[in-house]
Amino acid sequence: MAQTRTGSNLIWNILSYAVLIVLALLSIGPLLWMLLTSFKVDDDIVTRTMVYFPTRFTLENYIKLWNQSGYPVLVINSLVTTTLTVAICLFTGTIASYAFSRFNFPGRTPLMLGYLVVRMFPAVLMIIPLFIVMRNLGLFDTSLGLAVAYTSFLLPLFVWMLKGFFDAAPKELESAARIDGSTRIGAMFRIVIPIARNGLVATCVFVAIAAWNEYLFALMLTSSTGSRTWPVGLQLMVGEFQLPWGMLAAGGIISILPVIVLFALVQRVMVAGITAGAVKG
Amino acid sequence: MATLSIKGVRKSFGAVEVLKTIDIELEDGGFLVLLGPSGCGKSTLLSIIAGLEPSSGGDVIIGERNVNDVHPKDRNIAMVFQSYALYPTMPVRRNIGFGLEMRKVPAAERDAAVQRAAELLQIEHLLDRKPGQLSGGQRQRVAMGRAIVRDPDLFLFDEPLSNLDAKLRVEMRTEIKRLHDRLGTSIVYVTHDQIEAMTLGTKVAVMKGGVIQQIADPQTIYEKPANMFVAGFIGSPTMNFLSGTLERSGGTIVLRHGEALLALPGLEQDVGAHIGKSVVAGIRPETFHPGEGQGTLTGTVDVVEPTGPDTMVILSIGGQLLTARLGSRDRPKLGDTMTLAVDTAAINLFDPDTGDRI
Amino acid sequence: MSRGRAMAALPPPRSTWDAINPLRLLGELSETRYWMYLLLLPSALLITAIVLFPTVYGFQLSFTEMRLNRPAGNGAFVGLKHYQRMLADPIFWLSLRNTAVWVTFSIVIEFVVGLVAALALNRNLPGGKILAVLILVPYFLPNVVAGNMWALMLDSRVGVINDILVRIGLLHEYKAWFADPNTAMATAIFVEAWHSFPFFTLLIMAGLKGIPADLYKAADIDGAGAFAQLRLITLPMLRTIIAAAVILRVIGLVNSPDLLLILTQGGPGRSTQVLSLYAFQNAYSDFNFGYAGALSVVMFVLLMLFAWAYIRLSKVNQD
Amino acid sequence: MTAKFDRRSVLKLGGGMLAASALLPHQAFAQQTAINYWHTFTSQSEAAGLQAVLDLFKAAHPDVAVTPENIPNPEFMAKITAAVVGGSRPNVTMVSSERFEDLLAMGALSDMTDRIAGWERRGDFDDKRFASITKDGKSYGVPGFTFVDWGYYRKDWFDEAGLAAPTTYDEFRDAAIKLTDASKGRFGFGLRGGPGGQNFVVNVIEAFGSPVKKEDGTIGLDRDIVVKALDWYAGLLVKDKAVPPSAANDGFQQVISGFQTGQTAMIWHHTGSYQDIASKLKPGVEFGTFAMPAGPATRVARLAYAYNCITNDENADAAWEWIKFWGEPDAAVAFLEKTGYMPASTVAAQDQRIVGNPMYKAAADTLGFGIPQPSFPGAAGWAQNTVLPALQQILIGQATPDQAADQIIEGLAAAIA
Repeated sequence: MAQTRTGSNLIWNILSYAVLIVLALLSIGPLLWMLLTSFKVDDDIVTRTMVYFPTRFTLENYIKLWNQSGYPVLVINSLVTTTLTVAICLFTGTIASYAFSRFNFPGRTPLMLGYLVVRMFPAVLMIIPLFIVMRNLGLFDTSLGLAVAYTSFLLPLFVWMLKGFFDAAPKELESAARIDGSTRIGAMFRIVIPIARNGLVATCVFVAIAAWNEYLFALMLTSSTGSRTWPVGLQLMVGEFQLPWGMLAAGGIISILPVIVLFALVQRVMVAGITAGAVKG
Repeated sequence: MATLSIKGVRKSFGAVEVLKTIDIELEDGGFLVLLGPSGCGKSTLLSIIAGLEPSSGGDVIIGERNVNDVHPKDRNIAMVFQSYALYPTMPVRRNIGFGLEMRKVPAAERDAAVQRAAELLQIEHLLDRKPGQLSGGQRQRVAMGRAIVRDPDLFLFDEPLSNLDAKLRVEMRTEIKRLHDRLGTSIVYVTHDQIEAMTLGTKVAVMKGGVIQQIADPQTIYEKPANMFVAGFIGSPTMNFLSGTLERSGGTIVLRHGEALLALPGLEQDVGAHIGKSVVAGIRPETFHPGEGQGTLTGTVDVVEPTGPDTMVILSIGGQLLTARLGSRDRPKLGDTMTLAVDTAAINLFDPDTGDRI
Repeated sequence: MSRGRAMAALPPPRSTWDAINPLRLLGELSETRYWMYLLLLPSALLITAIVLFPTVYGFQLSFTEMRLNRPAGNGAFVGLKHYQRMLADPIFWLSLRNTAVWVTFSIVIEFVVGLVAALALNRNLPGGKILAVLILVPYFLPNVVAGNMWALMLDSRVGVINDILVRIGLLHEYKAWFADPNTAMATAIFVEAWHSFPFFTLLIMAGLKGIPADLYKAADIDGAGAFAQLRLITLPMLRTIIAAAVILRVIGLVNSPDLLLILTQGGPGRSTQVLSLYAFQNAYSDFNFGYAGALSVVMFVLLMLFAWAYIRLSKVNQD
Repeated sequence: MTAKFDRRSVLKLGGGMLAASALLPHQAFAQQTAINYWHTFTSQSEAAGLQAVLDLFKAAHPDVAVTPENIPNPEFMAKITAAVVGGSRPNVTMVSSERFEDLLAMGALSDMTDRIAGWERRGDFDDKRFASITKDGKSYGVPGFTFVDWGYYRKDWFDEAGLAAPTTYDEFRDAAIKLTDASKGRFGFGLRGGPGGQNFVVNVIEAFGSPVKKEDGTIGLDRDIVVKALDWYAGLLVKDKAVPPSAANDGFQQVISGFQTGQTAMIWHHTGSYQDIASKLKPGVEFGTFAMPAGPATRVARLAYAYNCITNDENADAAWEWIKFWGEPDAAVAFLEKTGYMPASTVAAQDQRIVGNPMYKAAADTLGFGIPQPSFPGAAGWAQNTVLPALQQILIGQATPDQAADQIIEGLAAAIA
């Protein structure tokens, strides 16, 4: 019995490795190709016989990108928008999620479902009314306005994800803190939120990545370079009358760099957070 | 230190009434145990005393102060939870001192108090660890340290020992008793473990279905249970219930159970009104003795369970099974007919319709 | 609950500063029984302000004549006209069918691959952490980048995928994946699945950590094989998390035209035309906002029905 | 629900729900008048051209500050629609002729007739240049530059095969068939069946004899002619096999790279791609340019103008200064030097650098006989969402030319209904 267990375990381990390696290659392969492409001159990209490795290694694509696209401004705009989005979600979403997790009150379930339903109306048609709302609030073409618009579909995600992490923190801790001299709000900030911090980080990363990558709203709700974000700037390079494959690849690589750096930084916390939360429904 | 009075406290969740008019008085320095099966409302009552949940009616008075509208933080109570509820992000020192920190006690004073509490509980060496690095017993001590450091009017314990293994549980039980003796603070202690109730409490309230069945000192609870529920809940093995009819035979009162007759001399209860009616006799297993006496019961040996110091013998008498706790040397064979004497003075009689003690 | 504390019953402030100290007041407020509603207020207000008007506006549009390039008849209430037109519109039905194909296959592939990856990663093999990061990377790419990257790699002239497939003998010559109706949708689904399967991996990994190991031990003793364990333990235990992931992804797939806009724009010959794309085209190149509104409402209703039916059938609400 | 749903009531509704504060994002400086300019320039050469014009303008008009904002071409209509509905219009917008009718209908454009009539450089422009920005006698913009349709061909291959650049559809088809050599992976014509290919379909239909918009202003198509035109055009792939099989998804990038890499012998585009082609192939040796060949009924080569239009009543005078400036020969030539886009001004188009370059001869010729695209509200949407899918369906074998013609005609009827 013991031997067959070990035997079948070995087979499963080998299978797992096979699956993981194939998937990892599939996931990373296109990125490597993009990286290679970004170092190629145009003649190595648009060619009749495939050139795998650049015949002439060049940084020209990156330099052109830097000069032409206004990359620094766009990235700063993206950072501001992403930060604002996360900040709004953190402030309004954390306490809402806490309320859903901690209290059983009339209307709780319908309200939670309501938060989900607001994600369902197609973005295509929300854009023009949102445009009007933003303009009337004086938020059109501002990073704050864009962040507020992102909140409309990222806040529900934030609340739902975070609730799982709050659920995982025992309710007795707040009781203890309240008896020890905290108010409810004190117990929330001193005790529960610190415990759920890994989950909070994980959730924020999700929201940050979504905000960083968003395209449609960013395109429609900004017009000047003063608040335009990086994905819009990137798409702009795909003009109708040019062939910027090399620059596009360079742009793609640059656009995921911050995301990968962020992910690498918080990866441990994030995985720990996700696993600790175990996201109970 | 303070007295605690609970006057007419009720609690309902929607249509469900979980506490029905609870009245309790606890003297200063007393140790009240709320005992009952799960779902009896004992933890809810504790939460109401703590102020963690609002009551639906009635008053909670700690000392001279009606605390109905006082927040938990201002009631000057301390509580130990079943899961210990240690703050996982703080080291032990800060965990213990947290209540003082919240009350803005100066740091030096706070440290001294934490040190004293730690010494008392022998956990000085753990002060800089995080709760995650502690064993169950150590966590329990930290939780108690957090409670005593505050020098509150009232301690609340919510099943504090139920997560410990058997040996530690006994050890900590003794520890709690010692603490109570030394500090003299009033305690309300929730448990479903009758041994904890009996060993710790100066006063035990047995609860069921949101109602206090009996509130008395442990001895009274054990010897004179107010009803069959209390009688059956307290004691291990549980009390035997032998149903039968009360008859007067000569000068003595006897209980007839089918063919079997049990004479009941020296009965404390006044049973005059129940002659000729059916009653239930509550007989504790340890009141049986081998051999002859004033009242005896004879039956067939059904099961024999040696436990070490004792031997549990289950007798079948007229189809009803009774457990007797006999000495370790008394080992009858299965199927033997056995006659046991009963200490009839210790027998309680209950009304089978209401379950109350006659 | 009749005895919740009112502000009037608060203990008197100890000093003048205490009376106005916002932190103290907030603390007192947190002890009232309306606290949870106060906690929900900011997010509810925000969502209402940002979402309510657009949604109401969208519904209203769907019953209104609103063609921006025909200002004459605009604003008139036309009842169910747009919905009636939809019934007779072959492109709508085609888009609906394509949407069903697009969503179903994408979800199934993403779920299966995501589940397999999560199960494999959950074995905690040496090196698994690095593999996990590599596998999760596609999810972090913007649609704009992912779409253009695959467009380059799948290009029928300069695409590396074609070159590799020809070199290993799977293809005879370079193939124009998006020019053949038989492969256009399949290829688009492949790109979509590549981009989004890590979403499932991530959530399922989280869920797997929550399943007690004892369950598997018990199943081992009972003689249940790997697939029986998957069917009888893993999937049922993950029911809630899978439901959440599936619903969120379906919303994304139905509502967002991004990727198809970059890869195919619905072509060739409408073989990848989906509802979101159709609504987008109706609104922003035909300027028929009324009809686009009606299409959006239909998508919204379909999503609601789907979510409702899914929750019912998977019984997640019974937990 | 009786609310009128025009633009104003939409605004009122929005304003009613929320406190209205309609401020433009860009406020004027103390001395300068600030205007913003929406355009769809993207490539480096276009950006450089725009910058050159901006620099000249800045020197000439220090009192006006122009903020250019580039809008991705595919999303341009969505953005301008949102801006108009939302009431946040740019001061000046670059409007291509195919978009004129839609923008006019939605009320995006201001009447510029009087300003144009009083303009000292009005005489530099041929009347025809204003035709596709004029409706009911009112003009709404000034042409900034011209997209001239033409073709590129592999001169080396043509010479080898003893062929000359085609001047008619028949010659064109013959050359395409002759130069196709499947064994070399070589095709005669890089047909644009993907995004942006719709306009060439309309061109072929008109060249076969069925104008979309007749001279009397009526809109409609002759089914038989449409069928014939589609049969011929799509037949280049499905019958003659002279087109790469990827045609149905070939947009600009694919078509150009196909020509650059020697996959195709001819392509159709406009002068804007000249620099891209010349960067890979040798002008006059490896490739040449040709004017769009004549169809059986007529010769259709498009002259599409990029107009600059006033789209906001605020600061309209400053906007007019900026728009006029594009008509200055200095500006037009500076722009041409960077981009290769033909000037709209007749005076500027006589420049020696254009007339003297043989590669531009085809374009210069086309300026003479070229015609604007058919323009009516809904034209762009119909071409993109009906004509193109119909063509694709023939290319991929899902429809016959007859079925496709029916789709196109029905779609047209629905678009103008």
